[in-house]
Amino acid sequence: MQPLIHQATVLNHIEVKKDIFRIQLVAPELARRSRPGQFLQVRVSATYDPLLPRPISLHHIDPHEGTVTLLYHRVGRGTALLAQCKAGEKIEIWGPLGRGWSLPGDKNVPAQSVVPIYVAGGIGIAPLLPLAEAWSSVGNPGILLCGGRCEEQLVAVDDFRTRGVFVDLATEDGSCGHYGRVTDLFDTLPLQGRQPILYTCGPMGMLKAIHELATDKGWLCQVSLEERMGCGLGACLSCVCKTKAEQEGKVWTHSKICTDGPVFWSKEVIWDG
Amino acid sequence: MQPLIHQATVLNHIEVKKDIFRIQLVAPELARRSRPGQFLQVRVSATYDPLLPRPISLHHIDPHEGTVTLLYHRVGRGTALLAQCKAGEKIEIWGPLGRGWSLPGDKNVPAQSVVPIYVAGGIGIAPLLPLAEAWSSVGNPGILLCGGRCEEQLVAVDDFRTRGVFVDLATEDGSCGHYGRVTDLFDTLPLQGRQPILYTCGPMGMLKAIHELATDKGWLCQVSLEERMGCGLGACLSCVCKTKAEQEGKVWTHSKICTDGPVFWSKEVIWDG
Amino acid sequence: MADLAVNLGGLAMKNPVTTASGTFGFGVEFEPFVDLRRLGAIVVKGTTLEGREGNATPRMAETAAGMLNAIGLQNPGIEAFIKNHLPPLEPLGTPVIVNISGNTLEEYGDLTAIIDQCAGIAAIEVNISCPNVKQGGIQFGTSPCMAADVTKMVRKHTNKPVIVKLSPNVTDITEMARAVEDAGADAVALINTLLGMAIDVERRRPQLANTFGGLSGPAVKPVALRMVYQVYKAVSLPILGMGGIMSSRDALEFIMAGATAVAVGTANFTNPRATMDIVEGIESFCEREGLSSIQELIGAAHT
Amino acid sequence: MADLAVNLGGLAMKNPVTTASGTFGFGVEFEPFVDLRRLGAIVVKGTTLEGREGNATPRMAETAAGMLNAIGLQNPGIEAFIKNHLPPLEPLGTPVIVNISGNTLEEYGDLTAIIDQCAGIAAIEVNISCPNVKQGGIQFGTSPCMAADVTKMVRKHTNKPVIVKLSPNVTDITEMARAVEDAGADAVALINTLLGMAIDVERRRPQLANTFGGLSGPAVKPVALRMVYQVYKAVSLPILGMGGIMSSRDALEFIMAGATAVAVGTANFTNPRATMDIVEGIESFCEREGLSSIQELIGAAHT
Ligand SMILES: Cc1cc2nc3c(=O)[nH]c(=O)nc-3n(C[C@H](O)[C@H](O)[C@H](O)COP(=O)(O)OP(=O)(O)OC[C@H]3O[C@@H](n4cnc5c(N)ncnc54)[C@H](O)[C@@H]3O)c2cc1C
Ligand SMILES: Cc1cc2nc3c(=O)[nH]c(=O)nc-3n(C[C@H](O)[C@H](O)[C@H](O)COP(=O)(O)OP(=O)(O)OC[C@H]3O[C@@H](n4cnc5c(N)ncnc54)[C@H](O)[C@@H]3O)c2cc1C
Ligand SMILES: Cc1cc2nc3c(=O)[nH]c(=O)nc-3n(C[C@H](O)[C@H](O)[C@H](O)COP(=O)(O)O)c2cc1C
Ligand SMILES: Cc1cc2nc3c(=O)[nH]c(=O)nc-3n(C[C@H](O)[C@H](O)[C@H](O)COP(=O)(O)O)c2cc1C
Ligand code: FES
Ligand code: FES
Repeated sequence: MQPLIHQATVLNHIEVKKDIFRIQLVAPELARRSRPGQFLQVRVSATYDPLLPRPISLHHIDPHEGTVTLLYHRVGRGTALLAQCKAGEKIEIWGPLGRGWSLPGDKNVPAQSVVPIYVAGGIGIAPLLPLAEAWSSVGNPGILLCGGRCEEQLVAVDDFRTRGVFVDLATEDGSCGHYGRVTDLFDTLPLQGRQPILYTCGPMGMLKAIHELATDKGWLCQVSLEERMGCGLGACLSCVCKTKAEQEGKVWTHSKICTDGPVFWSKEVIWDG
Repeated sequence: MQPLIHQATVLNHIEVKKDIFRIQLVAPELARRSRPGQFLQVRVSATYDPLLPRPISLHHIDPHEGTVTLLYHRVGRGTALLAQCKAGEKIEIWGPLGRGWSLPGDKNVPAQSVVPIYVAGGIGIAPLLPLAEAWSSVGNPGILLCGGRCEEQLVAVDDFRTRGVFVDLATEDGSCGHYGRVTDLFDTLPLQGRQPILYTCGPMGMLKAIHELATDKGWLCQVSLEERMGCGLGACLSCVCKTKAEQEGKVWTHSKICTDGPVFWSKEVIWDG
Repeated sequence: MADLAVNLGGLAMKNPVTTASGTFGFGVEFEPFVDLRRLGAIVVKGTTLEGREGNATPRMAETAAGMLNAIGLQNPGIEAFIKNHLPPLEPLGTPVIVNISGNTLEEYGDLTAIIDQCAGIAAIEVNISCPNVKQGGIQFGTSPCMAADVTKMVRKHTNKPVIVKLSPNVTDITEMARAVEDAGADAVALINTLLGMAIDVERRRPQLANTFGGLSGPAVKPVALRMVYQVYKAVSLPILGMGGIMSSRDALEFIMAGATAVAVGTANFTNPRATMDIVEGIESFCEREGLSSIQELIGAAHT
Repeated sequence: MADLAVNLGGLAMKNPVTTASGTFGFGVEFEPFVDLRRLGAIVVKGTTLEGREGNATPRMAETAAGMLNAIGLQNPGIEAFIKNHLPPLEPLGTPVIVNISGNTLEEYGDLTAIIDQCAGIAAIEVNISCPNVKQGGIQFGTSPCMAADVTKMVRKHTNKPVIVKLSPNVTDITEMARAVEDAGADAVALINTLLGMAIDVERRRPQLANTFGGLSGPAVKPVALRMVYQVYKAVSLPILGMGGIMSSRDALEFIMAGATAVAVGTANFTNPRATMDIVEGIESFCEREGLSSIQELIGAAHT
């Protein structure tokens, strides 16, 4: 559905772990229009510095309550300003933007005969929660494989558990779950004979590893990509990634992450270059 | 005394009249160092837009409590941002800056045989209050002549009254006090035979009129001038005004309002040029 | 209500507000936010003879009150533009201005010849100032002779209004404006982006894959405004002013400096409704000031 | 601790941080906030042969992340500077760099001759780029020939380090840098301000009495950094980089782009302690990165 500009009221805003914030916004029209995997542009400043909005994924969409929730990592100036917003204040956002995940029942995605596996790296878990909610609502909650540098980086995991998702964790320092990388967790997957469909969001290196694993095994795999964005609307061409060209005589083309993505089938993406 | 950078805590901050705010800041070292007629540079933004600090006069100085108070008019972006500061927050200020008013007992200013007359135009009243407090403390509270476009522009008048100052008002629309200009009020001054000393702050046109009146009558007169400021420290030369040159062979020179002023003897200033 | 109509070198615009090339896609991207019918004109993304994929990423970096871009003229090529992107704009009735770039003089000529045949295109904006491509682009924009040659080449192939877009990365913008005026341009557009860069201190590398990029946004407004003011004094061509216009007040500053029309660029990213807000703001300013026509404001800041 | 000492064309500095001319007065203005001994050098307000009163007010206007100034070289003249303003600086041991401007080639020569005799002045920064004066100033800074002539004239009159300060208002900054290198400069300083303007929409008049002014502050940093990067590639002279340096990270960007030393300008107005914060920030960056000397960072962003 078409994006709109919303003046959203902050309902609550908490630091769930060090530098990781969850903000819930009242934005009924937005909540009605959004689907898992889409994102917003968030204005973090009323002045010209910082200038540009920040793209943040939808982490929870509640059309009945008329709210949406974001989960974000405070990494720089923009997110630091956002973190100062208090309940009751208004912030300007526009969305929903981009194309979301393929949901149960969508083309190529049978609701029951597959097992959805969400693979999250760090804050990449944010857009995976509404996806898990969609699968959970068709009685097939799936599996979350979640990795991070340390325990401090693992967030929102319980929100998956309460939706019936089977959760397996890995940390690079062993402070929580498996001592190692999230990719290691595939060795012990409780697949019960069903075909997995992978959904992944996180650092580029991880996405590539998951894509290669999926290719090896012949599994479907969707990735949510990130790139610096000017507009979020497909107009400025800041945010491209290389994808396989459909046009004859062309090997690759630049797709816009903001409107052609952020979710792509991993096999559409050109990973080395 | 030398200026310092202070991280001041906002003690309270209220809109006393439409678009006019009074902010009290905890800044003990500043309160100890400041004198009437000096000003501060106030950082109104933590980002680069707006970039520059805003010069604001000291409106009340309380060395015992360790606070200073400012009175300001919300006129543009900087003062609008300042107006959003809440009690408990910190703001960065530096000062005290500039040379203040000549106080009772200073050179050429006998404490008793003169009558201090404060002439305020609009928000120009701000730096006059601490001056009136100084005169009041030597038992010679003096007279306030206060003018504005309308009643809404007259503020802080009661603070003068409680210090024993005789107050006379004028508004251009007649909504309060004399119907006309502040200069008209001189016709009915209760001088009781003493020599007036004029202190004035407000729009340029008013300052000039007061200066001419003082020259006519042979009264001493100090004016507090304004100009756009870069540094407030005498370094950038943004803030000059034309004054009579002391150097031989020169008619005028550019003085720095921030460090040579903001207070000048009106006869030092070149008013037409 | 004041009459906002202006004429930009033969192009009639119902109001002075258009979009800066490369910041408004092909127009439809902004349809959710903007009534495209209310724009004075739409300037679309820079097109070239053949389609291009542009530069590698990162292509964008934020700076203080500005942004750097190094898109590198990614576009589907003029034929694909006319076939796929122009048709949705035609029913609107808003004039479409196509921004063109070539690697060679001949390419400018060929592009113009194609556009000249296309009734749906109202005017041509000739980009001789793109800082982000290896060939052509900026060289044409920093030499008065080459700028004149490009202008003549385009002029030769069309009677549609020709707006030549100047680069600010020059010692004397008036010299460039004079050169293209003499060469037959109908209007000048300025400014394109200022060449800039940013460095990632942690990686000790330029932030953009392309090293340099074009600076736009409020940061450049004082430079853009100065150039519009200078060019207004120097030539009699109408000016399409741009560079950091974020609000109607900014737009009015450009008009008072001498711009007949203004283009809104980076502002579209910080407020997708920016163009509409600016049209409305200009309307209410004219009303408040009791103007009968926006013409009274063009160049008003000159003594 | 890493060694922060640098040599700027013969001028030994204990660290790379100095002040931008015109933003730090004569140094003492900042004594309440800054330990002047900890600066790599102090560059004072631009001086001329005779004292000047500068332009009319308003001389300053704030812009997005920047400011315009049109001071017009108000200063007491070189003799008064040496007599009244230099003595307080001498006991500090921090090298003093005097920034000079002339209306004519001869004035540059005369100024240099006076300074050459003055032991308390460590180096000369030659301003050929002031946008705010009617005569001289910017003309010298936009023609490679004239820039070379000024440089030769100054060189002829002194053996002190000669730093030539370039204007960014040119098509090709490397051409200017090469010209002054060939003419005998020991270092180049860049950038001076970008020529800009602002308009007061209510009054429909330029904001500055002088119409145009020089843009400085964070807004110009991307342009300044790009020019430093280009000049580093083009000449072998050491570079004094400046333009929008507000923090130690900004300073490090300039050093990585190729600056041997950096000057802090507008930042002094937004934070009177800026120079100290920047010295400390560079120190801790070097420590964190385990560098033995700041030299390792100069030009590090070049491949
Ligand atoms: C489609 C999409 C969805 C996203 N969803 C989330 C989310 O749900 N939660 C979350 O924490 N983060 C998310 N991100 C990343 C988030 O946009 C960046 O962390 C944020 O922009 C950083 O801004 P900053 O000012 O704090 O950092 P700075 O480093 O100061 O930003 C400087 C500039 O770089 C850009 N930038 C920096 N990091 C990134 C990045 N990783 N991706 C894109 N641009 C970047 C900024 O937008 C800005 O223009 C998402 C990014 C994209 C593209
Ligand atoms: C020594 C001194 C003392 C002052 N004391 C007070 C006071 O006690 N209370 C009060 O309300 N105001 C005072 N002012 C005026 C106050 O500084 C301006 O109203 C304020 O800077 C406006 O900022 P703005 O961003 O809201 O307005 P904008 O118009 O958005 O400001 C734009 C720019 O113009 C400058 N500017 C605008 N108006 C003035 C002005 N009148 N004088 C100097 N610079 C200006 C700003 O500093 C800024 O750089 C004082 C000014 C000076 C020079
Ligand atoms: C992302 C981006 C892409 C641009 N692409 C083009 C282009 O294709 N052709 C062109 O002439 N100018 C292009 N420009 C320059 C703008 O049209 C405009 O001249 C410049 O951005 C200044 O205006 P602004 O500050 O309002 O953005 C581009 C600018 C941006 C920010
Ligand atoms: C108020 C002011 C006065 C200046 N005066 C001079 C001067 O006298 N001589 C000179 O060479 N540069 C002068 N400059 C330019 C600065 O030295 C510096 O080159 C420029 O401001 C860019 O640096 P910044 O962005 O850090 O301020 C002045 C700049 C400002 C803001
Ligand atoms: S962010 Fe502008 S096209 Fe994607
Ligand atoms: S404000 Fe800088 S000298 Fe007065």
